Amino acid sequence: MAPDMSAIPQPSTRPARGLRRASRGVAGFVLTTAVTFLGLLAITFFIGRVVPIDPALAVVGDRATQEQYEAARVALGLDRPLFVQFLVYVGDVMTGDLGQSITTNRPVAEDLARVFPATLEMATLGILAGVLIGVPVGVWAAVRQGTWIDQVIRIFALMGYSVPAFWLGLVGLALFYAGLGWVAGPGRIDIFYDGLVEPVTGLLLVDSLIAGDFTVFGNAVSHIVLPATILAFFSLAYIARMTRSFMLDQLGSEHVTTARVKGLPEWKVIWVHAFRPIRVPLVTVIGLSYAQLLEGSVMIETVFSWPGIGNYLTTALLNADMNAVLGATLVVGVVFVAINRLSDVAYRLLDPRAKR
Amino acid sequence: ETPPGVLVVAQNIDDIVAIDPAQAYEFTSGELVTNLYDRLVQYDAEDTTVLAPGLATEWTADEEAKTLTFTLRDGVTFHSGNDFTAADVVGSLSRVIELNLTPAFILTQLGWTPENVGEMVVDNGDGTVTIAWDGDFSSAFVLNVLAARPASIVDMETVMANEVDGDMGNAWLNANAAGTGPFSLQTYRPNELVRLAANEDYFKEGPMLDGIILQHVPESATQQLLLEQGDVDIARNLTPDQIAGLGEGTKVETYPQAAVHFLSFNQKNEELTDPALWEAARYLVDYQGMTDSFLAGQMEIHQAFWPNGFPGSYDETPFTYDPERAQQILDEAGIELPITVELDVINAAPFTDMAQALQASFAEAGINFEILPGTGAQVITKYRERTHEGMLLYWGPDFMDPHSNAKAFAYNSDNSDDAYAATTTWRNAWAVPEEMNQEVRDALAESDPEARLEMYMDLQQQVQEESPIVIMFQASYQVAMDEDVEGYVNGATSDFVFYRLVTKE
Amino acid sequence: MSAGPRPAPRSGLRDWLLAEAPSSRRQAALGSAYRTWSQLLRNPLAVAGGLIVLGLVLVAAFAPWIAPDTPYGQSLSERLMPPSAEHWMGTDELGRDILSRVIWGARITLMIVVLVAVISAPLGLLVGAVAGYAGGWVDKVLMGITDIFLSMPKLILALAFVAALGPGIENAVIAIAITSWPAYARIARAETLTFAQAEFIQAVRLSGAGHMRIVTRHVIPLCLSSTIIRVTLDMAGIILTAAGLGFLGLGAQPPLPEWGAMISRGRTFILDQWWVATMPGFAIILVSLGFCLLGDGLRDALDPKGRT
Amino acid sequence: MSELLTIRDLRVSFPTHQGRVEVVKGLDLSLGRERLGIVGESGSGKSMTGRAILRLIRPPGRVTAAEMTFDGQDLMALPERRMRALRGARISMILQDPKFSLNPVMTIGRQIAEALDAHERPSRGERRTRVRQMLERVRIADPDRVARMYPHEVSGGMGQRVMIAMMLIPRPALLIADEPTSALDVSVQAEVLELIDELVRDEGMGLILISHDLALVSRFCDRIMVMAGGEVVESCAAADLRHASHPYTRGLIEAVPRMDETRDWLPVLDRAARAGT
Amino acid sequence: MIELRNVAIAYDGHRVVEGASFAVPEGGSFALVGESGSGKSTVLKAIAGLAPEREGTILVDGAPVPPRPTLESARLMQMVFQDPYASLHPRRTVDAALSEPLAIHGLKDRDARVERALRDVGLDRRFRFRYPHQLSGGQRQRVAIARALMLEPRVMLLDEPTSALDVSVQAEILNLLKRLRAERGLTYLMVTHNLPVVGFLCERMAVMQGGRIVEEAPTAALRTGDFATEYARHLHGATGADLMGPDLLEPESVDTAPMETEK
Ligand SMILES: Nc1ncnc2c1ncn2[C@@H]1O[C@H](COP(=O)(O)OP(=O)(O)OP(=O)(O)O)[C@@H](O)[C@H]1O
Ligand SMILES: Nc1ncnc2c1ncn2[C@@H]1O[C@H](COP(=O)(O)OP(=O)(O)OP(=O)(O)O)[C@@H](O)[C@H]1O
Ligand SMILES: [Mg+2]
Ligand SMILES: [Mg+2]
Ligand code: NI
Repeated sequence: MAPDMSAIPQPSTRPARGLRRASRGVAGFVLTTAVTFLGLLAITFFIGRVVPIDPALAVVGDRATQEQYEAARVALGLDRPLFVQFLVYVGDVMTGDLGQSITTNRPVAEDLARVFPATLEMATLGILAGVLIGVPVGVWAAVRQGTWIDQVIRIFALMGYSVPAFWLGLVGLALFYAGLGWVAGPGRIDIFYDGLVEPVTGLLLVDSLIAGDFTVFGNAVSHIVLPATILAFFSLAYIARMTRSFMLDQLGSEHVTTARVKGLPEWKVIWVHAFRPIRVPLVTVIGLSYAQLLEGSVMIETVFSWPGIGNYLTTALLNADMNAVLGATLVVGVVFVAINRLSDVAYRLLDPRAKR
Repeated sequence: ETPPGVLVVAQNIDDIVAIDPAQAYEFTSGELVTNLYDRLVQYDAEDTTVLAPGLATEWTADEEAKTLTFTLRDGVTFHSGNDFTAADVVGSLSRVIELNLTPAFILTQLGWTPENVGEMVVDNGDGTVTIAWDGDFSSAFVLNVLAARPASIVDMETVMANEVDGDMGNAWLNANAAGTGPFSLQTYRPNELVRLAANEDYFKEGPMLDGIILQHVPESATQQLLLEQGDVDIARNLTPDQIAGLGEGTKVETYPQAAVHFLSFNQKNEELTDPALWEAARYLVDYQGMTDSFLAGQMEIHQAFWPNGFPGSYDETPFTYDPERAQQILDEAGIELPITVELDVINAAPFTDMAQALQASFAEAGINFEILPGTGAQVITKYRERTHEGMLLYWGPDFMDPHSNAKAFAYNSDNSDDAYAATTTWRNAWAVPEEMNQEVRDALAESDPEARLEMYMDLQQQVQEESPIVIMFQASYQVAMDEDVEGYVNGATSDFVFYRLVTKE
Repeated sequence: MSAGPRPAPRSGLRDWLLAEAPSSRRQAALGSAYRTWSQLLRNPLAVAGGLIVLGLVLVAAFAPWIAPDTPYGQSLSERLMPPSAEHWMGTDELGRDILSRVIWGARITLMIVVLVAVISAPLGLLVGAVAGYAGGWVDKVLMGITDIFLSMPKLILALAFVAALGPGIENAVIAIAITSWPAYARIARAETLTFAQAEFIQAVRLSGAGHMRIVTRHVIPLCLSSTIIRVTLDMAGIILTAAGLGFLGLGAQPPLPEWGAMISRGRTFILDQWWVATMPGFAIILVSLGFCLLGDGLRDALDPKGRT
Repeated sequence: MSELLTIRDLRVSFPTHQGRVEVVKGLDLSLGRERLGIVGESGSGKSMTGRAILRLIRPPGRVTAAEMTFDGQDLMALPERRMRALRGARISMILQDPKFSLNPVMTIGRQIAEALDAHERPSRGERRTRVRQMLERVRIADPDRVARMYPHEVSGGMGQRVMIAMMLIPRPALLIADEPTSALDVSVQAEVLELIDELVRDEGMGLILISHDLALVSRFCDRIMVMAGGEVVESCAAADLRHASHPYTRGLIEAVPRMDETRDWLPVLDRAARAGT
Repeated sequence: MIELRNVAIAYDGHRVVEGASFAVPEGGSFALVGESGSGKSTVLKAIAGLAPEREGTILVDGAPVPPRPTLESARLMQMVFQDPYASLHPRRTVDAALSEPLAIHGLKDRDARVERALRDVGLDRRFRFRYPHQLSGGQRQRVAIARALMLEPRVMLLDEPTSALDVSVQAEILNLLKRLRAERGLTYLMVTHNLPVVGFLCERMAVMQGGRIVEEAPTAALRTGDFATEYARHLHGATGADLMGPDLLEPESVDTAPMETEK
C-alpha cells in the first residue's frame, strides 16, 4: 500500500536545470561582485573629491609656488573632469595598477602588500581567539541564564566593547610590557630581528615558520600577543553577547525539548540542537566582526606602532592621498565582500531553510 | 634594551612624503637629508650656528659679478663608491631646478631657471665650481641658500642610472639615497622604519655609532613607555607633561627652534580689518599663562618674526595679557562687539590647547572664537584658498637668513587672488604698505651685514606694532633620551638634526 | 520570574491593567506595556541599566544645576590636578574641572545615542528585512548596496557625509548613524532568512497584505531583539567614533565637553595623569553598560514567550 | 500488575500577574504496562501532564507532586543526570506539534539516528538499517529519501511519523504520545497504532495516549481518563466509555461525527458553563 | 467556483503533484483525502497562490489565480493552515492577528468584528489579547480559523482544520463551518483525513495518493464503502464504519472488546 514516489515520473529536466542554475548562480555572483566593486570604487572616488583637503597640497606642501602647485595638479590628473579621472582610475585598476601613493611615493600595491598582512595577521588571531572564547562563553551564559555566571559574563563582555581600545592598549602595555615584562613592546618585531626572514606571505608568523627560524617566530609571537588579545576581547564581547541572545531563543523552543526527550546528554542538547540552528546569524556576526577587525583598528595600530592598513588608510585619507585611499578601500572591500559571500555560502550550507 | 652601537630613536615619521633632496620638504625628511647628504657649505654638527665648509673647502665671493667660486673637497666618495666631482655639483643643482619640485623655490630665488642654470653653475674644470646669481642679493644670503636642503649634492652617476621616464632618478631617490653624508640609507619603510648605517669614510669626524634606527612610533605615550623601558634611546615626540613625568635613567635636552607661532586674521573678512582689533588682540593673549603651563618647555614668548638667538632677531616683547587695555582699545575704536571669528587650528597638541586658551582669553573682550580643528593638510588647504577667518599656525624659515621670514611676514607686493604666494601676508590677504615692501627689497640687497640686520629689526618692529599677524611664541624642542646618550645635536630647524657625534655609554 | 503568588496591593488601576479580558485595545496595550514594565522591574540588571540611563537623562537635563563649575572655565594654574575634594575627577590640561565637563558632556552623549538609535537602527532593519524577505534580485541589489557601504571604511563615509552636511557634532553623529546601518541590515537579513517562508508569514500574504506591510509589521518585529542588542552594544563604539571624527575637525569642536574627544585628548596623559582620559572613559563605560543592560532587559521583556 | 508509573497530586503552575495559576490541579494516576488514554478538551492540561512526567517544564513553570515514581524511581528526586538517562531510553514522549518539534537544520535521518545513539552504540551499518526499518514501520515510503530531508520539506503527517519513529527507536518502557496521529490519514494511523500496540504487547511498554479522538482512544486503549480544566473528571475502562456518566464526557461523546452522519448539527458542550479552556 | 485542470506542482524542480484535476461548484463543499505526503496541502497552497512552481490551469471564480495573493484574491478565498503552531506570528496577539486582515482591507468596526469572530470559533474574550504561546494547540487553530473568516471570503481552503482540536471544539467548528456555508453560500475545499468529518461537511471528495488524484466520489459512498479504487476502499475500511461512532453512542450494539493486553 506504500505510495511509491518513484512511480511518479520524475521531471527529466532536473539535472539540466541544476546545471543551468549553477551556471546562472556563478554568473550572477560574478556580476554582483563586479557591480559591488564598481559601486565601491565610485563612491570612494567621489568621496575623495569632496573631502575638504586638496590632494595636490599633500604633494607640494605649503611652501610651493602656484606654478609647482599647478604642475602637481596636472601630474595627478586633477585638472581633468571628475568622470574622466574615475574612468582612468578604473581602467588602471583593471590592469592591476593601483597607482602611486602621494604620501609614501611608492606604488600603492607595494604599500598594501606590506601593510595588509600586518593587519591580517593580527585580526585573524584576534577573531580566532574571539570566536573560540566568545562563542562558548555566550552559550554558557545562555545556558545559565540569570545566574551569577551569566551576569559576570555579560558585564565582562560588555567591558570589552565599551572600553576605548587605546586605553586598553596603553594600560596593557604599561602592565604587561613595562610592568611585568611578559610581552614584547610595540611594533611587529624587535629591531634585532627586523628583516631577518625573507618576506613570503608578509605574515611574520608564517614567514618565520617557513624559514624555520623559531627565535624570530617567538619574538613575533610575543609582539602580537597583546594587541591580538585586545582585538579578541573587543570581538569577543560582541560575539558572546549575540551568541547568548540567539541561544536564549533556541533554548526555549520545542525542538530542544524534543532533544531532551530523547535523553540526549546536555552537551548534545546545547551544541547540536540549540546551537546548530543559530549558526547562520552567528556566521554573520562573526563575519562582521572579522571584517571590522580587518578594516584595521586605527587606535590599536597607533598604540602598538603596528604598520597596518588602518593606519595607512587613515593617514592617506588625512592627506587626501586618493590612490592610497582607493587602493586600501579596494582591499578592505574585497575582504568584506569575500567574507560576506562566504557567509552567504555558509548560510546555504548551514541552514537548509535558507535555500531558495 | 637597544643593541650596542646602534641608536634607536622613537619618532613619528609619518610626515615623510619624499626623501629626494630635490623634493623633500617635511621635518623628518629634512633630518634624513641632513644625515645622508652634504652641501657645499653647511651648518654642521659641531656648531649649528656657523656656516662651515662642507663639500667645498673654501670659497670666494665676487659681489660685483654676483658669483661665488667654491674649491671642492678632494678624495670624497659617495656611498656607492663613486668619487665626488664637480659634475655632481653642477648636476645636483640643475637637477633641482629642472625637476622644479617644492623646495626648488629656494634656489630659483637666485634667478635660476632650467634655461640658464647651465650658465649659473659652472664647472671650472680645476676642481672649482663657480656659482652665479641674478638679483640684488648679498653673497651672505646666497651662501645661506646654498646651505639649504635642496642644494644637497647627490651622486649623479648613480641617480641618472636609475632614471625612469625622465624623472632624473626622483622616484628612485625617494626610496634610496645617494649622498656623501655621514650615514647611508639601509632600509626605508614608510611609516615603519628608517635604518641608517655609518659611513666609515666620512670626511669629517664620526660617525661614532654603527647605525641609527628611526622607529615609527606615532603614539607619544608609547614612546614614553619605550624610552622608560630602555627599548629606545631617544624619544622625539613627548609632550611637556610627559617629559615632566619622566623617571630615572633619562634626561631631557631643550633646543630653541626657529619656528614662530602666530595668530592671524584674514583681511578678506571686513570685520577683521580694523587695526584696533589687531592691537587689542595683542593684549588678549595670555602669553605668560600658557608658557608657564601647558607650553612650558615647548615655547617661549617671542613677538617678532625672526627668532631669538639668530642674527637680526628683535627680542622686545612689549605686549602682555591685559584684557582691560584691549577692551579700552576696542571701545575707543568703536568696534561693535561681540564678534564671532572662526579659528582654524591643527588638531594636535599643543595647538588645540592654545586655541582653547585663546578662546577663553579673547572671549573676555567679546571676541568669540569658534574653533575649527582639522588635519594639517585640511588647514593648509583652507589657508591657501584664503577662506579662513582666524588662523593659529606657525612658520619656520626655509633657510637661515632673516629674509626668509621677512618675505613671509613683511612683504606682499601683489595681494590679488591669482597672485598666489606662500607667505603669511598674502595668505592672510594683508596688503603690506609699499614702504615696507621696499624696505624688504632693500634689506635683501644690502651688502653691509650690520646695516642689513638693523633693517630686519626695524621691519620686525613694524610688523609687531601694526599687522594682522600676532606673533606670540618661538618654539623650543625638548628631546628625551637615555642618560647614556651623548652628542645628539639638534639645531634650530629639523635640517639641523645630526646623529654623527652621538655616542652611547 | 515571579516567585509564588505575591500578595501585591491590588489597586484598581493595577487590576484594570492586568485584566484577563481587557475590554479595549487600549487597555490591552497599556496592560501589555505594564507587563513589560513590571517584567523589566523584576530583572535587577535591567533595573540597574535603566537607572543608569535615567541618570544620564537627568544629568543631561539638569547639567547647569548639577555641575560644580562651567565646562569651559579654564584655570591654567590648576591644570592636571589629580582627583581631590575640590575637583572630584581632577582637572584637565587647561585646568578645567573634569567632573563638570563630564556632566555637561552627558547632553552630547545623549544626543549621539538618540540620533543613532533613531536613524540607523530602523534603516538597517528595514533594508535587511526587505532583502531577506524578498529574496531574488531585490536581495542581491540591497545586499550589494549594503556591502558597498559596509566595506567602505567608516571614516571615509562619515567624512563624505559631513562634507556634504557641514561640520558639527550633530552632523557627525548623523553621518555615523548613516554609516552604521549596514551591520544591522546584514544581521536582520540573516534572521529574516530563517523565517521568511514560515506559515505565519504566508498567512498574512494570503490576507492580501503588501510586501511593505509584511516586512514592517511582521518581519521586523522578529528581528528587533537582536537589533536592540546590537544597537545598545554599539553605543560606546559610536561615542568613540564621534571622537574620531572630531579629530578631523568634523565632530565635536573644542572646547565642547564631548566624552570621546576628552578621552582622545587625555591619551597623552594616560601614563602620568591617568584621570584625564579615564574619567570620561568611566562615563562611557557606565553609560554603555546602562544601555546594554537595559537592552538585554528590554529584549527579555519584549519577548512574549518570556512573559507570564 | 506491576506499577510502572504512579503519580499522586501532580500540580503544574505558571506565574501570571494574577499570581500562580495551576493548569494541572492535583492529578492522580497509576499506570501499569497498559494503554491509558487521556482525552479532554483543548487546554485542559493533557500535554502539561505529559511534560511534567518527563520533567520538561522549564522555569518559571513549576511542578509539584506528592509522589511521582517510575519503575521504583522517584522522578521528583532524581538528579538531572539520571533523569537524562531515563528520558528516551525508558520514558519517551511524542510531542504534539511535530514540525515545530523537529530540529530545523538537521536531516530527519540524523535526528532519528541520534535518538538511537543516545542509548546504544550501534555500528554505522546497523544504525542505518535500523533507522530505515523504523521509517518503514511508520509507513514512510522511500525512507532513504526522507531520511535526507529537512523538517520543513516534509508534510505534516510525515513529520508526525518521523517523530513517532524517533521516539520508538530506543524502545522505551513508557511512551507518552501526545496526539501522535492527528495528522495521519486513517490507514496510516491504523498501522502506526498497530506498531505501537505491538510494542505494548511484545515488550510490555506502557502507553499514555493523549488524544482528543474519543473513538480512537476507546478503540485503542485499555483505560481512559477524561480531563477538563486541569482536573480528571472521569476515569474508566475504555469499554465503559459508552457508559460514562459525567456530563462533560457525555458531551464529548455526543460531539463525535459519525461516518454515516445524519445529524445536521453536532451537539456541543455549553462552553459558557465551564471555565478553564 | 474552483477548477483545476491538469495541475502539476513542484518544489525545487521536484514534482510532488501531477495531473490534478477536479472542480468544485459554487457553494459546494469538496474534500481532499488521502495519504499523508500525497500533496494535499500542496494543492491547497497552489490554489491560494503560495506555491511557486506550478503548471496547468487553476481557476477560481472563473479567473486564473494570480501568481501571488492580491487584495481581491484575499477577499475571495482564505486558507487555514495545517500547523497551528507555525501559522501564528509568535509576537503578535490574537487581536493583532485578527485585526490585521481588516486593517489591510480598510474595514471598519474592527473591535466588534474581532469579538464576533472569536465568539464564532468558541473563544471567549480573555483570549483576545494573548500571545500564541499562551494558547493550547486547539486554541491556536481556532484563532487561525477566525482569521480566515475575518474577510468573509467566498472560498475557504481548509487544511486539516480540526485535526488539532478536541471533539467538542471540532464539533463547534464543524457546526460553524456548516452554518457559515449555509448562511453565506461559502465554497469549501477541505483537506482532512477524518472521513466522518468529510461525511458531515462535504458532498464530494477526491482521494489522493502519491501526488495523483486516484478517485473522485460523492460522500455518500462513505456510507456504503462503494469506491472504485482499492486504495479508497482501504482507506474507508481502515476507518471502520462499524468500529467508530455507533459503538460509542449505542452501547447495545457493541461487540468488539478492547484489544487484549497483558496486565
Ligand atoms: N508557559 C505558560 N504560561 C502560562 N500558561 C500556560 C503556559 N503553557 C501552557 N499554559 C496553559 O496551560 C493550559 C494547559 O495546556 P496544555 O498544553 O496542557 O493543553 P492541552 O490539554 O494539551 O490542549 P491541546 O489539546 O489543545 O493541546 C492551557 O490553558 C495553556 O494556556
Ligand atoms: N518546502 C518543501 N520542499 C520540498 N519538498 C516539500 C516541501 N513541502 C512539501 N514537500 C514535499 O511535498 C510532498 C507533499 O507534501 P504535502 O505537504 O502537500 O502533503 P500532504 O498531502 O499535505 O500530507 P499530510 O497529510 O501529511 O499533511 C511531500 O513529499 C513533501 O515531502
Ligand atoms: Mg496539548
Ligand atoms: Mg498537509
Ligand atoms: Ni509576569
